[in-house]
Amino acid sequence: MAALLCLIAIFPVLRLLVEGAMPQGKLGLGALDRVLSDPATWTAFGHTLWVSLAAMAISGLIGGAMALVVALGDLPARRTLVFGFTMLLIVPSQITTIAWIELLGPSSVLLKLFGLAPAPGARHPLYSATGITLLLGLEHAPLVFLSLRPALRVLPGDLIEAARAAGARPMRVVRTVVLPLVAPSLIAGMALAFVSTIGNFGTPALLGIPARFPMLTTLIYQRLSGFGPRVLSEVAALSLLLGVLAAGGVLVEAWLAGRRDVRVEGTASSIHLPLGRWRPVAVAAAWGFLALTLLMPLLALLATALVAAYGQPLGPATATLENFRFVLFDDPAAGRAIIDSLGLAAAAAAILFLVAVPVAYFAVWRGRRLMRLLVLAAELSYALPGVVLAIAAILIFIRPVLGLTLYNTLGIILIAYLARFFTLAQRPVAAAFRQLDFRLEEAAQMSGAGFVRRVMTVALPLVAPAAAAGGLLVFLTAFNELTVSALLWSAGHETLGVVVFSLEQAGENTVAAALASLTVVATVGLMALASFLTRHLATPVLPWQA
Amino acid sequence: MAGLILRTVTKRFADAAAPAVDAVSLDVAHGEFLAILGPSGCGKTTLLRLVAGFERPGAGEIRLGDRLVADGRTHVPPEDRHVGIVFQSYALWPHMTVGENVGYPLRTRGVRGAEYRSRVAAALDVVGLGSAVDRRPASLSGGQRQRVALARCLAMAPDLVLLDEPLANLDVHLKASLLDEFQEFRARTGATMLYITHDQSEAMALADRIAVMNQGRVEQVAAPETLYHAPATAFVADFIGRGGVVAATVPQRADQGRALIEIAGHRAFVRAVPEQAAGRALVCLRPEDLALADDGLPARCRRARYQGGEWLVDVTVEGQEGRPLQLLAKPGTVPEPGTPVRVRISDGWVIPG
Amino acid sequence: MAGLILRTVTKRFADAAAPAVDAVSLDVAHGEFLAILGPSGCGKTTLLRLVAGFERPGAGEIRLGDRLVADGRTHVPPEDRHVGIVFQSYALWPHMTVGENVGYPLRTRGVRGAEYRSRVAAALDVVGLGSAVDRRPASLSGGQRQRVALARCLAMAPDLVLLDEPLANLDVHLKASLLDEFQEFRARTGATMLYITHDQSEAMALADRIAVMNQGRVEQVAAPETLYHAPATAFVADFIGRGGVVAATVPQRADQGRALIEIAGHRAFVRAVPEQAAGRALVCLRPEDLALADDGLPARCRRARYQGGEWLVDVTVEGQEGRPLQLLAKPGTVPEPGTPVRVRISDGWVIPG
Amino acid sequence: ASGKLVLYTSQPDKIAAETIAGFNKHEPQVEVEIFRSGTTEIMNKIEAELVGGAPHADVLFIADAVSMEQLKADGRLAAYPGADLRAFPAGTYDPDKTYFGTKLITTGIIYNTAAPFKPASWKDLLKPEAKGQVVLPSPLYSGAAAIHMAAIEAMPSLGTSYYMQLAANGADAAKGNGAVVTAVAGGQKMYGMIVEFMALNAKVKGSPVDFVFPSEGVSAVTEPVAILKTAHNPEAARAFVDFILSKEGQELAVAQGFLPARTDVAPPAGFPKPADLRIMPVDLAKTAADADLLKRQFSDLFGG
Ligand SMILES: Nc1ncnc2c1ncn2[C@@H]1O[C@H](COP(=O)(O)OP(=O)(O)OP(=O)(O)O)[C@@H](O)[C@H]1O
Ligand SMILES: Nc1ncnc2c1ncn2[C@@H]1O[C@H](COP(=O)(O)OP(=O)(O)OP(=O)(O)O)[C@@H](O)[C@H]1O
Ligand SMILES: [Mg+2]
Ligand SMILES: [Mg+2]
Repeated sequence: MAALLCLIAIFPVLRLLVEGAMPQGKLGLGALDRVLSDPATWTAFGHTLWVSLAAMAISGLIGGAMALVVALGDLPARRTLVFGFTMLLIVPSQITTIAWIELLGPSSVLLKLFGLAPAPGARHPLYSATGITLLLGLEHAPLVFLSLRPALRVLPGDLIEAARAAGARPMRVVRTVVLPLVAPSLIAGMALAFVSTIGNFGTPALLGIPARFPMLTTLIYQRLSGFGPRVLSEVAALSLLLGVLAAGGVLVEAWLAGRRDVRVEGTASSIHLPLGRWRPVAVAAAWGFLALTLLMPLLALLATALVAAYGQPLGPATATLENFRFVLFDDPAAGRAIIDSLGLAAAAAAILFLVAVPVAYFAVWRGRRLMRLLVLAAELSYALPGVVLAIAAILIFIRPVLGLTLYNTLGIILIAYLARFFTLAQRPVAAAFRQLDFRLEEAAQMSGAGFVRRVMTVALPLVAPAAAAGGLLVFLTAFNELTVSALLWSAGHETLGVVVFSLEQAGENTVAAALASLTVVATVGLMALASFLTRHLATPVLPWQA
Repeated sequence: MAGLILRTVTKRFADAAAPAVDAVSLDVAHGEFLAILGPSGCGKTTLLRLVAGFERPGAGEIRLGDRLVADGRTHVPPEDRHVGIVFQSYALWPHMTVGENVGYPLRTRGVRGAEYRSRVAAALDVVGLGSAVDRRPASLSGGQRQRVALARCLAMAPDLVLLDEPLANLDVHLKASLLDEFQEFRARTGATMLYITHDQSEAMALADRIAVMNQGRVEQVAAPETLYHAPATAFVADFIGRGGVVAATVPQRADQGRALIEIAGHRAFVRAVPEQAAGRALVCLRPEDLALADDGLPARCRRARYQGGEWLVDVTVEGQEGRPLQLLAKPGTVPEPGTPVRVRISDGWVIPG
Repeated sequence: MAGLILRTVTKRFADAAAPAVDAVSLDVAHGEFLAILGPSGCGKTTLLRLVAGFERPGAGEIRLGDRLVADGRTHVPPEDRHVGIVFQSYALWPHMTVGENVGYPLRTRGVRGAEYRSRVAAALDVVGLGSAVDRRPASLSGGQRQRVALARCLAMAPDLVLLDEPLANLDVHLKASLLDEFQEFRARTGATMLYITHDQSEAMALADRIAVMNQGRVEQVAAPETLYHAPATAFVADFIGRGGVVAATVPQRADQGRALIEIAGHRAFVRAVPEQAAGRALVCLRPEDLALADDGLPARCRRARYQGGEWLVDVTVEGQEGRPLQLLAKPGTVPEPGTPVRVRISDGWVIPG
Repeated sequence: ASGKLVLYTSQPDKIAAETIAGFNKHEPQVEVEIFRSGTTEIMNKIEAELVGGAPHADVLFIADAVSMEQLKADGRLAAYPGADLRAFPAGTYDPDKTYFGTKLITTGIIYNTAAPFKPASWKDLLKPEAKGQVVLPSPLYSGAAAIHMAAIEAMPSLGTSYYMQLAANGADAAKGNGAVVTAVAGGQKMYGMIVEFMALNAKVKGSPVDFVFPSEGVSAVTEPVAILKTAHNPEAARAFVDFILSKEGQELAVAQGFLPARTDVAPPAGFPKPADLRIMPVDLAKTAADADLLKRQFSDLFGG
């Protein structure tokens, strides 16, 4: 089954390869040649490469620091902080981006307060390569955070204590012991951030277009939408470039992660490193960060949802619940979409949660080459722009496959999601396996447990926190997903992303904001429900538990 | 300077019924070698962790030299205590080579270059792993890992060394040579040492004094010979050395440290505290105090085990089947299990109180 | 049925110069208790892992009973070997309670309900942790963890039990009672046992035979008394028991298992193989073969250590300072280090070959 | 007619639902299945379906004629010679009767009510006061924007240099018309080019924006409807087209706030009469042929 899933994950990519090499069924490398000889391609390639690298560094820095501080530092209200950092993923990225544009723009209320607002007419500071990089880095920091968090939780306390006994101060302990030990997870998180960044379309579109800063995804989208699908083979060729970047990232990751043996023996215990006089700084930084990246966009979202028309200031006179009423009672699509997206996201998360464990088990503990290759290839589906993956899915499923008609059902979206988000689920788990002492597995073998039982009773519970983090990543990402479902939805099978996007396209920003706010509420509710359901598990599974 | 003082130190884990460490007071002199013995789970490791600063005492205070390092309010972090520790679980860093593991405490103290290399090499040579400097912990055997942990602790030359069963996974010979090494290290640096072990002969051979713990409390702290010959409680008598404890009557008050005892109708003179009163008492009888003989205490042979050279024979006195005594017998003189024997008592100790 | 046969089994780790296990052949009879002794890093654990199936031999074959479980082609996975193992590092599952850890092998075999509970409880009672059934490994002391690992292995009632220093972190008394438990378990189930330990007295007391390993090879496999009294090599003589090995001349061929030896001009009769030829040879002298006396082998006292009851004295023979001999002395008769002494040799063994 | 009809449209949800309801009043037997998305997504989906070999759509109802021209050039559209076009001015429909314009959606100027001046002509956007304050939809994403660009370049008074001057004045491109209204209503930009109904809707609902029809004229897209050659249910498809072009269908469009293409239906309140509008003329076939060039020009100037 795991192998099947891997195949699902790489099949679209293969289909695209075929399209790139054989446009309309005729062999010819013309498209590839055209793309490679176009200077625009290389400009975008260069932009993508270095923006992604820089953004990855920012994500690593922010996400890593967040994870370390809340996992090891003696901060108050740690669970709330973790919950907040996880929530970052559910704010749709365009909302965050618009919020930042407003915050740093000429009309910024905050900046005006300090007299720092740029003069009207001046170039918006975010409409720049730096702006794109910064926002992408911010946006993907939770990926690093969520991959790192489970790894920090299984760290045996005596390794840290040994370092402190050796006279190392907390910062040094972190640098020389903690970080190297959780390196696989940190690297996995950063690789996820890298691959997400090269595949990200929303932010480069919002900021890059006005900044005249083309990246590969925007280039692909422009080609597709501007010159029509006649350029499918060119798009496939461009997608291959993305694939090359992603694969490069993954190979570097594999190399880095494989270099060191970080299997820890011994039992995990909760660890605290006193922050000393840095404690107030860390508290302020953590909450300030949450306020800026979570609270501010959410408030902006709410403010928009509560007025009748976009751009009206929110006040007693303008406040209205009309948008919520419309979403809840008048728009059947919205209700359907919430349910469909919930179902899709939950199904994708659950399936991938279960599949990621055996896949990573084989790829890491058993060192199966084939499995590693499949995993690597599956990475591409995540790096491809959603549109491209959706096109590939259409190409494959437009006719019944194995007697099954998936086209125009939720099934095709689910499969596309499985393909696209496989990596999100698999990464943290693989990293967790890299860190585990395999004698625990041997002890189970010795007890006479066969493979399935071992995975279910030993491997799965041991990596459950990592798998849960992965499942959460999938769930939250899939819940708001737009670009894949934009082409794959069908009447009666809308997704949230599609409905929100349609509303925005129609200029109905306020209704869209109301729907997005409801989404946030629904997600928080679900996360609470998940907490409730898993509260009796032996090992706390969700990142913000324990 | 680096003596150690504990005053009614108590530690209770959140979900535990009884405290793991219960009102322990100890005075360890500067340069002293104190061994800690006690059954599994009695709180030895917890005590060490309190001293190192990894746990905070629930009550009581800890002083290192003249520094108060822990009480209700104060808590000096471990990195500022300059205390070396060898963990029961080794706690080697899997991502570092053996050399890097050992050199880590040196680096944190800014030792670099040639001195760094030579000190790492020296520490590894001591434990016989000079050639393993570039290997990774994962590729080492259990005993080799233990030795690396030891080298790491010695390399940092701490004032106070805490050792948690540092030789448990080593064979006798390596053990012996490392014990020599500890003595040498101590002589060189004057460090104070707290040493947890399950091997009594190790503790006897090395320690200036031994603390015997039981259920979180310290039962006795004394020099090895005292502990062996004059245990303060029945638990200590039972726990230290071989032999056993039997109930006896002391017909009259002890005289000049000697008391008459009567067991199962048989009488003998043994040692006692000068103020030992008459009455019922427990008596500690060691194997070397006992011998099979033609007359003496009537007993019954329970079983015999070969010990390399000699046989260890378990006998019980009638009416005290739950309290076996042990004695040594040469090969050839070992009685069959079940047969009645006579045991001569040449010495013994009345457990006070 | 569950005997174990190894034929020239060899295992070399990828990056290692010498093989960790080097052409080891062993025949362990069904129901036999074989102890494995050897210095740290000599390949004991690796040998166990080969038998359990966690490592594949580079050459040679392994049979369990009449089943070939490993050779160049075959490799029966561990879960199908029905072999119990106690790991040196315990390998407890942190996410399960103590009871679940112990019960795991039962569950995989479909044991459920009342029987499951009673067997788990019984196994935990054996190791004295009956009350810890609902605790988690993280909250246990080192010795307690070791006992849980032991209980887990015993609960599954395997045909072949592999024990890797299962008692290293326990005090003598617990050790003794668990050793009894092993004997009892063996008597009940008829299981074959391979037992790695560093404690020779443990091995001597328990084992039918002892295999002594050195640098990946098996030097001698023999009953404890044979090993002690008639070691096959100088390494075994040195490694097993106390005492020492000195060079001597054998002036004439041995006669009926007795040979005359000459050391530093002093002559004595010791045991030897019947075919022992004249010439230079190494002689093994145990502490109980030696005593301080007024005449005898001229030697010099090196140092003395208290051993609980007796003193262990190291002496060296002139010209053989690298080969100390050990003997026992009662308190009060211990010579000062550096003084010349005379040693009477009452017995000994000429190491063959 | 009866059976299933698959409609791909770029109309906003609510409007599309009303359109189908109106159609179903006439043809209750036809079950309409709708896929709604942006024009470009629809084009992508159709193309992927065509390459995959199993197109699903029967009727296409999208924003601009240029895409229709391209599909026509690729031979994807079926002609419907029987369409009743008597009330439609020539130029709103394809002379070969493969697609038919249904309304006029014009592109003018939106401005924030806090803007320093009220623009009256396209040239006002080049003023120094508007520096960095203009946002325009990218023709790479919006069909209307493409036609608008073609129309402006075809105007002798504005010409090819107009967009260059806009770029020099710091104008920014945005993905589509929705993004323009967001930027202007939100105050990040003061002026924008946009299709009229979106601006007017926002204004009606209370956003701080207003809309002007510039003096030089406006460009217009016709929201054409077309039947695909591969339609599975041509009969229902033709019935749908008939309804859209009928008087009743056009009145529905008026009720939704659009300028009708039919001359015999009155425009919605607040709109100038179509006759009073100055529509900048566009050669659709040429635009379709030059579309690549146009878009490349734009992306060279604005990056998007
Ligand atoms: N995974 C490995 N890779 C490389 N070398 C290894 C590996 N495991 C063990 N070795 C080496 O093989 C040799 C034998 O190791 P083994 O663990 O069998 O020793 P041991 O006899 O059990 O020692 P101890 O008594 O210290 O546990 C040692 O020198 C060890 O360093
Ligand atoms: N983190 C913990 N939480 C709860 N109880 C604990 C914890 N650590 C230890 N204990 C309990 O405290 C008691 C003392 O433990 P400690 O580790 O100090 O024993 P020990 O004397 O070192 O034993 P051993 O010789 O087996 O290593 C034990 O009963 C143990 O189960
Ligand atoms: Mg302990
Ligand atoms: Mg070992």
